Amino acid sequence: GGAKETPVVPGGKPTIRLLTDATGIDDKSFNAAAWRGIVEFYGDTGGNTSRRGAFYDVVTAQTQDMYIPNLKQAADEGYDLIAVTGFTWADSLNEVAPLYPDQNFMIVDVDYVTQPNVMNFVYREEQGSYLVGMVAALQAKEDGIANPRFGFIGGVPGATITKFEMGYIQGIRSVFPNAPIVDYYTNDWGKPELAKAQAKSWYDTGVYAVYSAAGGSGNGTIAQAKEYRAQGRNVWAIGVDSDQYADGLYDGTKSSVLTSMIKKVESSSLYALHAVENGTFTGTVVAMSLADDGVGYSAANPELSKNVIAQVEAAKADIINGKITIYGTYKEALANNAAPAGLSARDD
Amino acid sequence: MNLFFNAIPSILMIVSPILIVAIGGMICERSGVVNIALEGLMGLGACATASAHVLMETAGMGAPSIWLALLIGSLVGMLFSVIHAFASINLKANQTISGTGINLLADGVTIFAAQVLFSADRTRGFRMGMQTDALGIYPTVYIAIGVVILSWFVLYRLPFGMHLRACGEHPSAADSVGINVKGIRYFGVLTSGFLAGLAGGCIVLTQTIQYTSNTINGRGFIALAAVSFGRWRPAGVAAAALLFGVAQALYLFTGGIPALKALPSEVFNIMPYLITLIALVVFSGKNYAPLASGQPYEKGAS
Amino acid sequence: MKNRLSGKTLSVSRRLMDSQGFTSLMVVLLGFLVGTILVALVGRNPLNLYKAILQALTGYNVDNGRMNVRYIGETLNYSVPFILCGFSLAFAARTGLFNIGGEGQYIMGMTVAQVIALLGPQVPFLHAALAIVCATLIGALWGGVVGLLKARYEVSEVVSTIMLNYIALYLSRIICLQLPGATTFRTANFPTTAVIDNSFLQRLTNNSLLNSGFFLMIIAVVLYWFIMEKTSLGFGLRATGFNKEAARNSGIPVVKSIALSMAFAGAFAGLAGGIVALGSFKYGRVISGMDNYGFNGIAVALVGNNTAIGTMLAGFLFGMLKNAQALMQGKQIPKEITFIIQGLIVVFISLRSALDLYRQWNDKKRLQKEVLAK
Amino acid sequence: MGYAIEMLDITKTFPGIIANDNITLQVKENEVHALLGENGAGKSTLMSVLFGSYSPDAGTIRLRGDDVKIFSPNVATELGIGMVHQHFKLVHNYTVTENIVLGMEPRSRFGLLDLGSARKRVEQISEQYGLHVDADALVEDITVGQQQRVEILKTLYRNADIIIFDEPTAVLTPQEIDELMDIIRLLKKEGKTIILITHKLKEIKAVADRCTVLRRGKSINTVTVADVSERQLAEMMVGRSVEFSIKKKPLHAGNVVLSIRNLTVKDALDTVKVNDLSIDVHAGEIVGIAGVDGNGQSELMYGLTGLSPIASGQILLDGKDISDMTIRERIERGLGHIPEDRQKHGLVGPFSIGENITLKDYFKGPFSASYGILNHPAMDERGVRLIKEFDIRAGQGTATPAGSLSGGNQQKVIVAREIELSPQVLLVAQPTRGLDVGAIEYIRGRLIAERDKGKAILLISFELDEIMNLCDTIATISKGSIVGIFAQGEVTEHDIGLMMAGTRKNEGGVHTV
Ligand SMILES: Nc1ncnc2c1ncn2[C@@H]1O[C@H](COP(=O)(O)OP(=O)(O)OP(=O)(O)O)[C@@H](O)[C@H]1O
Ligand SMILES: Nc1ncnc2c1ncn2[C@@H]1O[C@H](COP(=O)(O)OP(=O)(O)OP(=O)(O)O)[C@@H](O)[C@H]1O
Ligand SMILES: [Mg+2]
Ligand SMILES: [Mg+2]
Repeated sequence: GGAKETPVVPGGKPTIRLLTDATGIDDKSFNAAAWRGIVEFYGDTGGNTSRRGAFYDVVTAQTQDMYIPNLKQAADEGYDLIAVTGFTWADSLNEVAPLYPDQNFMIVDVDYVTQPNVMNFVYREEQGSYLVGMVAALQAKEDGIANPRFGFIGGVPGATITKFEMGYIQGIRSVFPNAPIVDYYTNDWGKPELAKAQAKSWYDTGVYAVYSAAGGSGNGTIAQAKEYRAQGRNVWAIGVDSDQYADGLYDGTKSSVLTSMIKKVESSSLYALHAVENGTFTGTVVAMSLADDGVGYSAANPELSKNVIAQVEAAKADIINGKITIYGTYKEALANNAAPAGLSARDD
Repeated sequence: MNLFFNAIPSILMIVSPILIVAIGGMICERSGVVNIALEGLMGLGACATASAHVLMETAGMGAPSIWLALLIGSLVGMLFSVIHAFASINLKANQTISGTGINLLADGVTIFAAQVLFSADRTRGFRMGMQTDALGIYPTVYIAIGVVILSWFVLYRLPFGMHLRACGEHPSAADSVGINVKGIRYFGVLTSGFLAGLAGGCIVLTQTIQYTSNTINGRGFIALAAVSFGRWRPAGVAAAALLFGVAQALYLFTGGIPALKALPSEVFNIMPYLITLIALVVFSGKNYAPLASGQPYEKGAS
Repeated sequence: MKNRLSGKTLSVSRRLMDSQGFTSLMVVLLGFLVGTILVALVGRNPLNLYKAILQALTGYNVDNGRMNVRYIGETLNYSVPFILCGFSLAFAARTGLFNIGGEGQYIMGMTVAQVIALLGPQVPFLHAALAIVCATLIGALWGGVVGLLKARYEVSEVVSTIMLNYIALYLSRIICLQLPGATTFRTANFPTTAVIDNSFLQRLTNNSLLNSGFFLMIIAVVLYWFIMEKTSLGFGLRATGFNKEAARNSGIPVVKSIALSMAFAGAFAGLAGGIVALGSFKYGRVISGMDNYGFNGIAVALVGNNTAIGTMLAGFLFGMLKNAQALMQGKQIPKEITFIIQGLIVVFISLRSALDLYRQWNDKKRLQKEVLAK
Repeated sequence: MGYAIEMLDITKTFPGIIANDNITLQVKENEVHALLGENGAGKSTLMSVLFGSYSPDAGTIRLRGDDVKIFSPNVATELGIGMVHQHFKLVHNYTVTENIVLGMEPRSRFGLLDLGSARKRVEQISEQYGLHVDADALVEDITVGQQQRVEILKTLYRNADIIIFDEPTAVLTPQEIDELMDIIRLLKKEGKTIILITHKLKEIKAVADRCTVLRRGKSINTVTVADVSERQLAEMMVGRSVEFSIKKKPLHAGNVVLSIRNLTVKDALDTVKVNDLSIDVHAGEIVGIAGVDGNGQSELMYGLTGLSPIASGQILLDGKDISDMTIRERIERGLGHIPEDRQKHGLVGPFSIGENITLKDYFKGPFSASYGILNHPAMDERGVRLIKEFDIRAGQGTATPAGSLSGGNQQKVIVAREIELSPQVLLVAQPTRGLDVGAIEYIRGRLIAERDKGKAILLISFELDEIMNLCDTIATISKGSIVGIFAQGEVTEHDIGLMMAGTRKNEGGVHTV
């Protein structure tokens, strides 16, 4: 096994191939983040990827039936580490990893590829989402809004997205225990027009902030928030995965993205690469939480009040030290009265 | 009902680009050339518009940037439609072939261009797209209405329009009275390219913040359906596009109904397509397609 | 092609020009040429493009001199749905219909194959066979509806297939979400009786995904050729395609022909869906986007000129490019290049008609010379 | 008087064919000049050269003594040359007015279409030349004869003083032909120069002053019509002596094989086209249906063959009602059909002759073995045999695509197919439309041979000549009903013409509520 065909490791750094789904490394989500971590590891930057090809590269699979062949191909070509992102890869990886026992693999967002040569990374998105929910709620309070409403837009429903929604709701409810919350799933990662129409309709009916975890569809929410803020209306979008402050910019430093739930997938690639480099790579599950700085929120928006940030930082500490429990599934959240009934979230 | 009225601006936002490109497709077919490349041309226009807008906005150009970008997008759409025009008018090729080719090509070319311009698979996000007026309506809506009225005016009130329609029905009749069939068909195809580019630009500027490979997402094909469903007439096409838009936004004003909430949410995604299909069957009957549409024109006597 | 110069010996170049196969080949080469230039223009080494293609075709890796037949297997496996979806367009095209609905038919085939795989009787061989048959049948139904709407209500097949593609996508989600063990992106694993992997082919191709679907595809190619060219059914369908009115007047049941032809078309795409579902995956997928095999089938059939052999070769080309695409990216060639090459090839197919025009012009010139010389 | 048009040494080639070989045609000012020739003689090509649709390979054109280069129809139009094409160049869903002004529309001040003044102008011209048509009617709703008037009006609207008519009478009824002759005379009186292409000698005798005869791309002669007989003209045209009258054995009618009872057929718009029509056809008999185009003849055929559903009534074939049967079942029961529109209903263009000849029984007998597998050799065998038997001229034998055949040969393929099936009843519509003398002779002969074999034939033709000569029984149709049935010889062409003319006032069938 272990078709190490090109053990040329110039400069002693390990080599890595990132495999992505059809959206590629510019998805602004985990692929982009994983890529960022890789690039950073070699001292390159997004604009200058001079070591690409020599140390690291990426292959995008157009369809899901390319997953297994792409994994095998990468193993053939001999990289020190092969990285995949997202639960859609889990089955393929589970099948391929045992065929190449000497090959190191890592996967993000999954904790059940229990092979000795696969490092699993899972993120506690509900924690980061809790913080951004709280940011939104506190900012609303700060703005003197008596009974603010909040919205959540998801892409295709599923357990992962539900973690985002539940954390967000609990964050809001920690400030306004009875805040009305609405949600909507576009059922499609690429329909920004639906997200935009929904966000507009919500903003028009008094929703203060809309958090979207909907891939490309989320762009619609940001676009709508930009327009309304430019018109002087006090509504916000909340970004996801990476800091979307810049995406929300509409005038100078003014951004319609109040904050973003940041999921640092780059830390996974960095973590795994360092492990390979130091010879400590093992097949484990690595949980990335607030404590590990794996998730977080962005305070980039200058309109965010210091006061809000201070309170959120306090909550962050409480989450880390376990004083605050956050439920990641709708079932649990409902059972603990932490989320309202009638939402579209799904736990599977 | 109130919900419905609130949703009108969103519906119009969704409908406008579809309507603009559908009118383009209609004019093209009326001149005798079927253009299934609308989808790809929209993508090219959208990508060009987004890129131009980002670059000009960054360069400090103010509000005119949007309009200039829109024009650039339209021109790019038109430019690529020349391929289709040349293949189907000069080479008398099967019109579905070059159309399909452009659709495939657009997938590659747009992302490739984004790679070259922004080193990414998508264009950089722009700061501000189009903004609504006091009524909450986007300029694209007025553009769309303008395009519909203008197309009606040109087709039915100008001698040129009469020539154009004749080329789609009976090109050799048109030829025999000295009408330049090739020229008019070029006009038809290039107009559809221009309008497809414009529609693509309208989509990026009103519905999102950048161009991605997913931005058009089948709307060029929906426009093709609207042309046929609208019976190749401006008002009909407008009605068809509107119906589709309303069905798309159905969730917004019926989503609150508890009985409907029990349904799988995918039902709402299916609605626009199902309603259009049913409407097509219900309003079926005579075939209203221009007689010569889709057939290359061979000059000849007899 | 009308050849009014009978009796004269034709030059070799002229004979080549007359051959559809040759022009297709030239068009493909032209597409690659432009693609190569583009690669060079963005500062990458075009040689890598061809290294990737060579490896996808032969399994030979130029860089390290190793051979791995698995790549051939993957190329063949990717080709299967391309070819079958190509037939979906081609079959309809031969009856005068433009079937953009391959994608929807493919999705429905995939969906039903998954349903049967998870709920059907777990009898070896029969289980998988049933799933494949049902996938083919639902494809036939999904296409046949289009034919019926067209024949009975004059609903343009272009429009109805577009609608049915999207309906299929979301319907598939609704259905698959009800299947055992369904999460939002997958179902439970298939029982082993349902999958169609083939240990012989796997051994032969060093464990590629190539599966029994390959044989089904070969059968489909033969069937397509046989039905079209050799049976009275195909005769009636082709007659309908060329001249619906004359076919009707001759007693050929045109409504039935159109519905039947769309059903056959759908069956091919449905089969593709079934093969991909049971051959390339061990669990059911709850899809949230399209695989685009159906759409690409349009291009495949156009390049293959709707013939059995042509479509098969074009499908191999697309399968090869798909496999090469992954190899290329490892060599820093942008993946968009393959889309651009595919698009260019299809655009250049129009050059076939340019050749016809040239031929006519050439004949005319020659004849004029002959006439004026007299 | 000088020449209005001189075409000198015109040569025009098409791939493989010299359509015009050094032809010279000189047309005097204000004469009616006929251009006579068999199909493919090069008449249309020559006129297309004159009208600027084709450019000649060699030769010059002079207009009233001056050399002109006519490189497009626009130039021809500007020079005052107009052409009424063999196949009308009319946009079906445009009104009469729109069609007439198309390309030269009157415009209002802002460049808008001014259909109001267009209409006035059209009405004024039609008044002046007595060419009455409803200016607001859609072209698809008017009769063929009226459509031809629209074509003539188009040339007049463009101020043509030289008007070319390409086979104008091929599609007209006898009355319409007479009217056209009157129109031509009137045009001549108004000072126009007319070039008239035709195969029909009678027409030349009726209106033409001089006549140029073309044969196989060459001009044979130009004669003054008054000086030659029809027979002489015909011989010049075909290059041999011709037989005019048809020889036919006396009628031996058998049982009624086809009985049409109270048949009503509606068109797609639910208009009654065939109205309660009844007629019988006996074995060994040819029944002809004479009538003005548009009185339900086509729909009668569609109803009988099954191309259209029938609204009510019965069609009895050998006593069995076939009106609910599919087209194929009717064919199986012995119903043959030579359709009016041979391109549309008769042939599959890209299919070979062999395939076209088995189009109705390919799924049976020797052509398809069990399990529906085609037997190409059997098809080819039949093709070869019938090509020989019916003297079909085809470059690549049985493999020749039917679409590449000439009109006459296409018709022979259809006739061969139908006769080969040996149906009890043969429905025949316009069997010789647009064919040349030789082909006409041949096809009429075959029909009579079938009759003599005891087949029942129902013939529809707009050419009274054909009806009078071929048919044992003649029926006249009007507004979808039979208005009179006579035995051959009982009536004169004139009587039938009148009967048909009597129905001319409101054409287009009866509208239901
Ligand atoms: N566009 C063309 N391309 C090739 N050959 C042509 C074309 N048009 C005419 N021909 C050839 O030229 C010959 C002369 O044709 P033309 O149409 O002038 O004959 P015609 O005398 O008008 O016959 P008809 O009585 O059938 O109208 C025909 O036999 C035909 O073979
Ligand atoms: N546009 C064209 N292109 C190529 N060939 C043509 C064209 N038009 C006519 N022809 C050829 O001209 C030949 C004669 O055609 P046409 O219809 O004029 O027959 P015809 O000479 O009138 O014969 P017939 O007397 O049997 O009616 C055919 O073989 C046909 O292939
Ligand atoms: Mg002819
Ligand atoms: Mg002619």
